[in-house]
Amino acid sequence: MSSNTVMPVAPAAGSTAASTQPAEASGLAVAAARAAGGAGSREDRARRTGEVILSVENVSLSFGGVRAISDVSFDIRKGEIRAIIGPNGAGKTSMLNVINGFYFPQQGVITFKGEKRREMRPYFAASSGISRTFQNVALFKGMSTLDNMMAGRTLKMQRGILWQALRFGPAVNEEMRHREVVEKLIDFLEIQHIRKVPVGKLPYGLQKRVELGRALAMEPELLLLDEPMAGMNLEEKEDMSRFIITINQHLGTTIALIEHDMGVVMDLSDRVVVLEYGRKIADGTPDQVKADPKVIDAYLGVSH
Amino acid sequence: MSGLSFAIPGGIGAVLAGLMFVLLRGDRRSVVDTIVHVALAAVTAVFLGYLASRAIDNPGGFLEILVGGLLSGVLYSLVALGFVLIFKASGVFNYAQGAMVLVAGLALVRSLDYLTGLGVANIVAIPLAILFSGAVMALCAFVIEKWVLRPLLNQDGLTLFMSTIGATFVLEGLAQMVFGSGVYPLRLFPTDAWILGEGMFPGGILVNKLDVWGGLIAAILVVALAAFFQYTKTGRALRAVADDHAAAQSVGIPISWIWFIVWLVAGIVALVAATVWGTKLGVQFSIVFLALKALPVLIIGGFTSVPGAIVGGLIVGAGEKLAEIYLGELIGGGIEYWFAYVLALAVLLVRPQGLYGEKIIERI
Amino acid sequence: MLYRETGQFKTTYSADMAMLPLRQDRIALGALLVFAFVGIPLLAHFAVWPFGNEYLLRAILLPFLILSLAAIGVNILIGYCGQISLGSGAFMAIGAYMAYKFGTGMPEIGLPALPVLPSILLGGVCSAIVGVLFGIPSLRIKGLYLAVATLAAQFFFDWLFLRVKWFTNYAPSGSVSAPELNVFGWVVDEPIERYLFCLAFVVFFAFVAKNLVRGAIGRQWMAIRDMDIAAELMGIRPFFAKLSAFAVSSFMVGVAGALWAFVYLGAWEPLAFSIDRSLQLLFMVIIGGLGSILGSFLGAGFILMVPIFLNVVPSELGVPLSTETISHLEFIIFGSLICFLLIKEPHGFARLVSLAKEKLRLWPFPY
Amino acid sequence: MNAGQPQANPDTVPKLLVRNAQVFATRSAFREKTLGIWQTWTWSEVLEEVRALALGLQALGLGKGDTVAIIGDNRPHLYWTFTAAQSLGAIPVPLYQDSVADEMAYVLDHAEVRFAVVEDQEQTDKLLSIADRLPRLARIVYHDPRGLEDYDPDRLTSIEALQKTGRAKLAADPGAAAAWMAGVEAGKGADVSVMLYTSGTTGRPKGVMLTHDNVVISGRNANIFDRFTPEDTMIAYLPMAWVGDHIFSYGQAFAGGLTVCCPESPETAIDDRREIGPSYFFAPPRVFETMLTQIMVRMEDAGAIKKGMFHYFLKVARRAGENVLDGKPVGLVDRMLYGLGDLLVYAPLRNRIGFSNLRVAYTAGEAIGPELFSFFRSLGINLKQLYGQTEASVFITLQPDGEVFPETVGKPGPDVQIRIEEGTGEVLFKSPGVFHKYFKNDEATAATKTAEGWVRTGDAGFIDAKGHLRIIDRAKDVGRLNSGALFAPKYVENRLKFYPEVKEAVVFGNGRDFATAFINIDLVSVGNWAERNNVIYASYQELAANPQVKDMILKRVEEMNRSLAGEPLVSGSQVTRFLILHKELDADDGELTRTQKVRRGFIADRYGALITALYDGSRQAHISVEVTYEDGRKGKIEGDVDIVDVPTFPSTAATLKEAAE
Repeated sequence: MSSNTVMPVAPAAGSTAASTQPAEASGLAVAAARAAGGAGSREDRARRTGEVILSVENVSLSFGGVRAISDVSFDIRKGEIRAIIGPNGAGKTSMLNVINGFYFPQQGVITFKGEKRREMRPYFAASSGISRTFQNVALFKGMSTLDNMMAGRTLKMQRGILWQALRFGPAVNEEMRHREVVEKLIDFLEIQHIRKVPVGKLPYGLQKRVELGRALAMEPELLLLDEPMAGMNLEEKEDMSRFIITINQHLGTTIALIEHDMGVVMDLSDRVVVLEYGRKIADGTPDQVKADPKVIDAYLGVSH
Repeated sequence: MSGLSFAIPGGIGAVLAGLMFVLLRGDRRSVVDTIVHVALAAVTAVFLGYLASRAIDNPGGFLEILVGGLLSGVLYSLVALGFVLIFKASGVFNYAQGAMVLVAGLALVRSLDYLTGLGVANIVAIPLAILFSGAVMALCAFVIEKWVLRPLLNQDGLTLFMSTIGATFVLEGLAQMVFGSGVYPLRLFPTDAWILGEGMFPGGILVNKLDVWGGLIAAILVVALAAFFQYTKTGRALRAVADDHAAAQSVGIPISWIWFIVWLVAGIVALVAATVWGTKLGVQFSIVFLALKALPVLIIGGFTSVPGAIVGGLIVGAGEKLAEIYLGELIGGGIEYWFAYVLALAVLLVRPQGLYGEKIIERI
Repeated sequence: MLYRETGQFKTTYSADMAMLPLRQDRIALGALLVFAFVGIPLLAHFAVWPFGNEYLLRAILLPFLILSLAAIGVNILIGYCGQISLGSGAFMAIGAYMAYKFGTGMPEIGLPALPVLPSILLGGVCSAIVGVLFGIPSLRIKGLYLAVATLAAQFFFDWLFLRVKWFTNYAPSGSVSAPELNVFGWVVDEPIERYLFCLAFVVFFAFVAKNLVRGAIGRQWMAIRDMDIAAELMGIRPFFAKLSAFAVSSFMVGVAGALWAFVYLGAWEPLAFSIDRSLQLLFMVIIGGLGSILGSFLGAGFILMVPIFLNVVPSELGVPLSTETISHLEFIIFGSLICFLLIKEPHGFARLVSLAKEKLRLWPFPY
Repeated sequence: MNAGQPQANPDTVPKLLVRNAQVFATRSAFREKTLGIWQTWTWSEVLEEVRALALGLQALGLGKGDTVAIIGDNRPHLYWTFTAAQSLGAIPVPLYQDSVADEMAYVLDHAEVRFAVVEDQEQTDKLLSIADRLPRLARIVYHDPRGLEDYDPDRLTSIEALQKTGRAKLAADPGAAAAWMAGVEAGKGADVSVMLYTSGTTGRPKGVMLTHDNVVISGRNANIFDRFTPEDTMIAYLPMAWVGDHIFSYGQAFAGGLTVCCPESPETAIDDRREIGPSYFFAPPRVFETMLTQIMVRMEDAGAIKKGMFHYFLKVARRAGENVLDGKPVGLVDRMLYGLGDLLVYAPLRNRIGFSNLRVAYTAGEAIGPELFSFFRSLGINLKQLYGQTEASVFITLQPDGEVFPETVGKPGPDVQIRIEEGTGEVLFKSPGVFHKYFKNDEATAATKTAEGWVRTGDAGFIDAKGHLRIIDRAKDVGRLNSGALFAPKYVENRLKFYPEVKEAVVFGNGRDFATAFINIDLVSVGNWAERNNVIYASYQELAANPQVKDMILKRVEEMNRSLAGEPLVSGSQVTRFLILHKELDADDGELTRTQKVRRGFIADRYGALITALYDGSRQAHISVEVTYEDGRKGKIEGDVDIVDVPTFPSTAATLKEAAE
């Protein structure tokens, strides 16, 4: 071709490449995030993770005659990512349910932010700063993504029912203020395009993401994630890992997560507690846990 | 009002007992719950104490009311039984049970009238009419299963419940359109009464023969149902379905057949109830409100329990009769109109699963 | 096809979260309101068919408006908050009788007769208070069990207003008559006046309801409805959410009951608010659409129109039906419709409307 | 120019901004969809933002003559960076945001960039990865801070922080605003305003330097040409490094006070377009083609009645639509039918694709198929073509309203002169938009710009009887037949491809006696025909060999020849013989590029036997080529292809041509 360039060649090249960009971009970002969250900065984070934010002491839980958790103790430190792993039926989800007050243990004490408690309504757990996602997505199916996340702001909203009835003055201002917060989360989670779609119509991976958004909308101090990557494909898992790392590092949110994907657990978490048949069999850094013969016998050796 | 003198100390004692009970149990209870429990315990204690005092005043009258109440409670149980069967097997809360009683009753009484009008002897006419109304119930079961329940398979309980309200309306409209909407007397059982225990109490105790018949029939029905569930293949299949739909299906029990059978059995139960109730009240539209009376019976007894339906019926029957007579003179008559519901509400607050129900463990 | 959305962009959140974000919808609603408030009175005034006919105003539009308001109340409880109620009739009765008591005065406690407007609203308030009391069980029990609890309210209040003579000012027949409808000197009497009186109530409370359901409280209700356990774990207090739904719902139903008694019936007895009324309201919200304010209007309109239709059409066709047949046919049609809708369109007419709207927005594309 | 009265006739973009902030103070200038709503800035707010940013950049050390790289999707803040830099006498250099780091490295180095203003982490990462090769690059300024929290703050600053610095300075120093204003006033129209790198396919990219005069006058002229006012809105979605976007969304917007809307993300651009409903829109033909395909695909799933209605009214539109649009007489029945069609189909369709408020749409770049072009025009969309290039600040020729012909690219724009070079047929132009020069490349400048100020476009074309320019091909691709007549292969190929039956065509003839063609039939279109006419076929090869198909294509080629005969310059390029290839040209076999462009040389080698046959008079030729199947296996396709002779026609345009010169 001659040295001159016919103008429109440029946009053509521009827009074709643009469409392929996001995928690559997220790939790169995950790689970068992984690198940041992996071995490289683990020491940094160990420094930052300080006092114990939640401790579980000698907790036992049973339903009727069935023991779900037997005498388990462990703690979660501020700013860390704590993984709870174990084979199916090990009592992991029951543990989360105990932590956020949905079940309450027959024995044992849970201390959150220095306050001891044994029994409480889940609402109080939420208002003291614990939020969570669920193993089988528990979104409000009849509501849009936006409304689901706005529902997560409930604790932060003050205005009374009369203001809302007239949708006037402070109630509207409050609503708008919270909408903005939620919009930032929507932006962060890259779910702009489904903002107004009823969540029941969304594919599973996106539902998981909306659920994370709803939990984040509560601005929790402790975020419990129950199998955040179950049923996801590789790309979705990478996205989710990236979100979890960013939440942990830049929002400073302490995270406890249950996950079956060992790669993810070992990459993400600072410390891992291993349960089996409702008992704790190991607790430590990913490397320690990986090397623990009990864990290898009970868990890694069997199912992986 | 000497009864009050028993009621007050009894009530105070019950409140204290209730408090102890609440404080001692390690269960998770909110303040609201505690207040509610104590209040309920107090009200119950006062009511029972008052009844006791009245019973001592006039034991014969009390017994008469109690026996009458218990026996009419058996009739509630008959309707409640139909609910329990369907709920156990299909998880459907069948609001249409009352309408089914109406349909069965109308089919029975109208066919019987027709046959006797033709001059057919009762001995032939009655079995024929029963056969006919049984066939009508089978048709009902078939239609409901095919057009209402099957399309709604796997929907949640509330949807199914509302669909049975729809079915109720259709059945009521159709039945009255086809069989007429008057009051049709049915004479299958004696309606006079025995006077018992004249020696023991002044004036004796009046017991309706019909109520006794009702009790007998209920007993026979329960035994028959128990045998059916225990000893027939279909009955065992039904129990399997009740335990686990998916599992039952996976071992090759066709669910639509099972549902049809269940609704048919419930229809037969409705027919039995219709014979007794029809004799008592005459077959008429207001019979459908029986279904509404059966609801508190179920709440008290538990949705899934056959013994619960019987016991619940007895409690409701006795309770409302006693309340009507003894409370009615204090606060005005017509209490039996709502007493059962308030009783059910009280039970719900303390034991949501009912007396015989299984405790529900919530999961997420 | 009619929706031209291009160029309707939002520069603020309040515009984005407006009740009707689409200009075409706003125009349609505005036109409808103008027609209802101005057009119908004018048409009635100049006796333009069919509005010159009193029957239309008194026997169709008036009950339609009032039952729509009641249906909105029921819908808030059942459709938005997922708490099933079979006792709405009782709450209408509470609204009616308490409004009557306030309107005729309660000398026992030194309360003079209040004007009509506060009486009606206070009737609603009483209904709301009772609603909260009967809503307390909803904190422990769900679904069908709760339905039975609300039935207790229905039967208890049926009995109460029949037997406790205080509520009927010791009228020997048990039947009571509404006080004169005097609103700041305006005596609401003519059918068109009654119509406008009710219209104002209904429009106001419909807007209030719409505001509530799309605001923070509405999200709490729906969260409880969709997944109550998760809602509580997200910091939504079931106590507040459920009881506020009971309160708002019972208030609206109560106001509707007061209007029904004062404006529509004029004189009434407890039978006017029986379990049949409760079931009628339940059907309105199911057929109209659970979780839709529009659906409440559609359901009310439909349920009212069916009997009229059954009355009018066959006789116009030369096959007049007996009243009995009509009432039986009504039963059958309602019942089949309920089943049909639950199977085919569990979200009722409102969903059909929104589907149609969606089609029009996508036109000419099919999706 | 009128440096003394900048308000009256501003000659630089910053002066335009100052004027707009006064004249259009409260009118919207920029909108950006972020956080779910269209954040809007008025012209006076933009002035404030730009000033703050400029002072911040100044504090960073940006000064006159420095270059600032701008990399990212279309964002208001990045547009403002242009103005901010220009207000300081610095030169912005936008880069294609999807270029890989290596490509960027060359431009950043060549342009001697000191500061780079980028959109986000992605671009930052790219720059950091090549930072060691760019010793001059002092600092990276980013817009979106997400993911950048842990990056080295010594190398990175956010736009927000810069603006904060700027605002602090304004608050602290009362003279700062005046000083900045004085800098703006000092700017002259002849100053270089922007440097746009063009990515030639051969050699390194060249930096085209445009002056403020270029941008401002071109923008103003274009606004006059299409009567744009501050009421007009456009959506900025094409790369900022491309001259088109720079002139449309920047030059024209600032010159006329238009509103520029930036989509939320590339994925939501289509929805965002519908929300905004632009009145001015540009897209390359490919975008329109995709739109048409999507419309047709979606309508396929419609119910029978709706589909019937849709196609009926499309027919009506085809008959009457363009005439209605051009204000030409239309029969009463057709006019009424068109009105009905507008209610039922056209207007809703325009609404769905976001064109309801569209007043002017342009397409350019490649030849647009006449059917495609007419389709959109018949729906009432005022789609027009223009011809331009970076060196011209876009505009060379445009189609005026009412004079729109699919095969031409319009008349010279305001103040533009064009001339066709004798012999080569190359188009040369002179205009207010003629670029200053190529940055650090005087050799290329000299080769492009003649001593008299004419610029070579590199395209061959001619001016037709209506005074419209027609482009036939790249000048270097235009060959000659042995007779000496011009031979324009791409032009002929495009003409053939506009027939729906023809999917791909390759024309040969340079240095030969006559032109010949390979043709690929369109399997969809011809397949449909076959289905309707009960022609049974099992494969492309079978259908291609069908004699009826051959006749059909023959008719099309003949039709084209007849029409070519009426056009000057290209009448010699009539196709004398053609054959239908026995297989579809395929990118997997290397016959097409990945962007579906014909690789002529490769095809000539691969099918040498067929070319020989085309020129040696054979009736038939045998061919066998290796192919790659979708699953990666290799195989052979072979067959005999018939060669078809086509009548040609004597040129009727010779006299016209002379008349036109």
